[in-house]
Amino acid sequence: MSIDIQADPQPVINAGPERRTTRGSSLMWLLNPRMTAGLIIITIFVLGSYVLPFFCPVDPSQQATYMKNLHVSGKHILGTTALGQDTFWYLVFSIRNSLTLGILVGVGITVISTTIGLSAGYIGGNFERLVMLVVDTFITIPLLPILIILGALIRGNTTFLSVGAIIVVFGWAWGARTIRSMALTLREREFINMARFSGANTFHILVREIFPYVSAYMVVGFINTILFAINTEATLAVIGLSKVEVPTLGSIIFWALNYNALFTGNVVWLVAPIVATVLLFLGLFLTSTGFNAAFATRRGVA
Amino acid sequence: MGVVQYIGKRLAIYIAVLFLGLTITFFLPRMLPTNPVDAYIGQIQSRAAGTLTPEAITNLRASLEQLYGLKGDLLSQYLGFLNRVVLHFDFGPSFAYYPQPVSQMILSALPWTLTLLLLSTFIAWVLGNAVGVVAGSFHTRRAAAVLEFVGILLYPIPYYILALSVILLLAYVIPIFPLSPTFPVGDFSLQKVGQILYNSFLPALTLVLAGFGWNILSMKALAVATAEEPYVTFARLKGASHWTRMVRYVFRNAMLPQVTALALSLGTVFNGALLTEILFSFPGVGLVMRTAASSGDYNVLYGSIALSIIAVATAGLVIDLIYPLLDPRIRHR
Amino acid sequence: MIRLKNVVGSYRTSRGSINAVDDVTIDIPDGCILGVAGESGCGKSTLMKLIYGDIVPPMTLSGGSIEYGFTDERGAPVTSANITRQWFNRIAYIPQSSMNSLNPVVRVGSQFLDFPGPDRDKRRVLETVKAYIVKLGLPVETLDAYPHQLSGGMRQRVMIAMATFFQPQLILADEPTTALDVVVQKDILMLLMDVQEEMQNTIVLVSHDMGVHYQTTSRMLIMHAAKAVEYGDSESVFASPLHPYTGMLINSLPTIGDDRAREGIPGRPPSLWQSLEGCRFADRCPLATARCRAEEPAQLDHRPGQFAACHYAGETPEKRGETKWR
Amino acid sequence: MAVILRTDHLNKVYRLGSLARSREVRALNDVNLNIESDHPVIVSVVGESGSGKTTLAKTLLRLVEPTSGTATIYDKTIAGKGIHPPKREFLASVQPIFQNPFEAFSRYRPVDAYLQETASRVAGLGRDAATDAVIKALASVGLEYADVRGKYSNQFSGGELQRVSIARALIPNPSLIIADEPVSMIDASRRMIIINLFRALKEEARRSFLYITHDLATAYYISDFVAVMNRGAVVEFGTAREVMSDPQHEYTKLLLNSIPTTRSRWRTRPTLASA
Repeated sequence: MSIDIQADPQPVINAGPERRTTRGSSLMWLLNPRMTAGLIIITIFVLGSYVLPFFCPVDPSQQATYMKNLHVSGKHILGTTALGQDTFWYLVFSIRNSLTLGILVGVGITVISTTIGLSAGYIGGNFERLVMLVVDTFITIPLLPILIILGALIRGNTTFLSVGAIIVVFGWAWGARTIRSMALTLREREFINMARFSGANTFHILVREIFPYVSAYMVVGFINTILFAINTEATLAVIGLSKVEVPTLGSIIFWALNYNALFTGNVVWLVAPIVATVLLFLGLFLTSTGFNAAFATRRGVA
Repeated sequence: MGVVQYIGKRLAIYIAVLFLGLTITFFLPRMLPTNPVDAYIGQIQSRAAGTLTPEAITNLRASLEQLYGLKGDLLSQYLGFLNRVVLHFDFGPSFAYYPQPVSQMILSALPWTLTLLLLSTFIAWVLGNAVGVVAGSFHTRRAAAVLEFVGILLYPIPYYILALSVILLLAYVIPIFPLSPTFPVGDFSLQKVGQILYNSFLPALTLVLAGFGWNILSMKALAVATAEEPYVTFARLKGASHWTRMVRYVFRNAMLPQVTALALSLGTVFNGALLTEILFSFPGVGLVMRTAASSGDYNVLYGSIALSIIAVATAGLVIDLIYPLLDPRIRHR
Repeated sequence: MIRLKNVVGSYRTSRGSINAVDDVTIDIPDGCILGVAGESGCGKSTLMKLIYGDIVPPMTLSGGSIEYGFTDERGAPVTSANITRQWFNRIAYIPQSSMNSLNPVVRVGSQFLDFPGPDRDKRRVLETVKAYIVKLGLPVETLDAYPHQLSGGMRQRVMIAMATFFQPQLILADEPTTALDVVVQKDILMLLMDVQEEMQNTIVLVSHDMGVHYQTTSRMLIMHAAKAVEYGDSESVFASPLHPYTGMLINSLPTIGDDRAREGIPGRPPSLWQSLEGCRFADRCPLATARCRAEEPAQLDHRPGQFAACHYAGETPEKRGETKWR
Repeated sequence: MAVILRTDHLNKVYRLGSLARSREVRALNDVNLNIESDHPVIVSVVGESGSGKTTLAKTLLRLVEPTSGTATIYDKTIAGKGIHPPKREFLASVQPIFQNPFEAFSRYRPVDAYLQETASRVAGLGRDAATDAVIKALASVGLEYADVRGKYSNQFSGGELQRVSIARALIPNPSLIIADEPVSMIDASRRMIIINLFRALKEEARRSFLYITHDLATAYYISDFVAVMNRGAVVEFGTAREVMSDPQHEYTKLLLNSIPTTRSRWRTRPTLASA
């Protein structure tokens, strides 16, 4: 933002007191169409998958509860699986478990990547170089082969949560990289020097000066990490290397594929989780890009 | 930064990434509570219904440890591992296909993976960026919003969902392509090539779609930002045509970060390719890994990981080395 | 002669519409360097866009007309409607930041070729370009270089070469030397004056630096809050300004060797969003009277070819109490 | 007489590139300045971009460590290899004013937070005394505390915000205030408000200023002493009047000759009375 010299393409620059916006507590500015659509989808999914299970009559993963491969009916909204489970209830639990995993992993990764990224970017020097080398390695090496070998080794002896832990171990690098590059540019900004000459120490600068600029990205990063985590677990589950006994968006597809849902004509078993996944991912993605766009517009970037 | 420094720095990172990647591959599985030898012995035990004598087990364990390079302390194991992988490209024999060497198995699967991956990545990159730059250059028009929506719809969808949707649509609802593809092996003939192409269409389409969405979105954002640059404004004020501005000004500049991004996202792209291979039974490295994982063929798994890391890191290196040819600011300094 | 008649340039925003250039009427004689001065936000850059014909939303030419006084290839008069076809042909533009106005990944030479010229043979054009840039004091190798390999001064020379290559009748330069150091600035301004003297075309030069105007221009337009407040021969505008704002602008910064105290101009131009009555400078003017606040002054020629929009412009300097701002 | 500012063989060499092909840029080339006075003074450092004037400012602010040499401000050595003056003491004696006031405050914090912090952390005042100091500092630059309190940087004009920035620098009563191009981002018609404020603060608040600028005319207007820098070296130093009216060094002459003044023309311009 410059005050002088620059040409005056927007005469608003010199407009008087009207330009002075006051900081309201209203968050309405965030609600662009994308974000609104995304939030609506997410709300439906979250409410549906966390509230509905209280009304579920049986354990949906229990096999042979009902007749196998029943068609869609009033009693079984999405029919039943080849294992005699109600597809609808199984799907509801799957969404809930996947979301829970995503949120837990998202929190873990956001905390780790923010801490590492901020400190690397701000402290700099050899510490930064070393951290970045590790980050670049984690970004460059393909994750799936490693997950496959880990999955093959721990299959059967694992809990659902340890799958999440593994995803955290391999998922923090992208966020750390982004936050570090933000911290790197912020470090050169004049207000950091201003804070230093106002007596602030490194901790104050990280928390009060740099963090607010990074926090908007953290929201975006958090949502993207949920996507990443759900996707990764599901990917492992689809090829049978996660804890497939736990209903998730991946394991439901694993069972459907394993029992040849397409050949037996139980298409709903396969299509329902696909539609649910696409909608959920679209909702999360719309929210994160919508949030990003809203923030950029507000800062006058876009 | 001159070209020499640029290349030197990039090579140093390459070596460091390879080293770190291989080290992680080595240590991670060893930090787990189970190890392949126990797992395998357990498997044999249960097959033999517990009739194995302790001596037989000890013998078996010793030979297995020899086979997997698990002899000695961690450090000598590690040095042995690096020595075999880096200097001899040797991962020992496969267990399931004993005594076929792992390196041979992987190397015969590699051309399949590389062809599928390179071709689909290239197509996705070119198509996605072309659509992205058009959407970005005309971002005020309605048609551009439609193009971007395609990107938004495609981008967040996981590979496995794309693969299954493609199968559902093009092999089940409209059965033009095979539900369970088969890939002929052995000598090549014209008919076989045709069959391979036919069967490879759906996996390739999956990968193209996945890369397409990402490229549209990121190119569109870059193109919009680039179009705001003073040099594009000046080109417009010079009277340069729409086409000249879009191609020579916006695309030429916005392409550079896209190339860098491609190098960075290769790992993800590779993951997708492996998964797609598994879902389509495409005879590449992915399928080899899947088979090895279910039969507990750990040498093959280690080998595939090491090879994957080398392949992806090398591809990234190649892209980064091409980069100075595209950006004169690095080439001429 | 370029005639601007009651030109109004507005921006349409979600908050409504404002006139960034409001009712400007001037005749620009052929073959002069016209300086445009005023504080940021006074409308000088918008005026340049209007003259150049770079009228894109949210900006519009919402009133008045611009006659260019020259004709296109087919002999039809050029107007705001078809001026864009004359870009870098009859009319050219030199931007402020030469640093960012050249494509960083394309050689300088080929950037001379990507606008439509009368000659389609690129090789022949390039030969002419070579001869031309040498004449402007640039080495031939400049054409093979990428922009980042040139110094700021060389880049701005390249911009001038590009803008003057087709011998346009009108050149618009928007703060062409703001980003440069004084020594290079002098070089560039001298070059611009040389080129103008040789081609005898018209240059409109926007600058916030009254010194630059004094050194280069033959006519001056002073703008304040979207209005043209004074217009006349530079000699006369600098020697005896008619509008108090002009005088204050000239004297707002110190000069070496002159020890009088300087105050700058108090206050700020009024916001264009509010409805404005009377003289827009009244709140900042040491001479303002009740009449100034109530009645908008008209543009009146007080000397031949020099007008000012001030109720008291006709009075003698002593009577107006000019010492108050000089 | 007190030493207001002294630099002894101050050098700063930046190394660009790496081992393979390195290039050295001498941003400061043996800078020796010695300014002694009993009264507060305004010293201007003038030069073009790349002259090293900003590096000099950064070195004196300890934002850049010199390659060799030392710098002394009011009899205390504050910069040099391995020299670490106590942080609080240093901040209380040297304070900066930055070029772009909008860059100098975080968009997410009210500007008075920086003033409060300076008063409590640097000047070491208690809560109420700190607020008093902020009010007093703002008053000395012509601003009311009530108009500043709780506001964010985008709610000010450039000139106002630069005055807030100056008020902050005044709070710990520093011996020297270093202002790096403090008016270059402010509209030409209002620059003198800030420039005159420096002069008034020198007289009334008895602060010394180091004014870094490319603008020789304002340097002439407010300075007691002027140092002209070119390619990292001080090529001419003296009182403002001496340097500007009787330049000795060729470079100073070139600079002075290149300024577009409104007093005499480089060459005659055709008038249009004939046209």
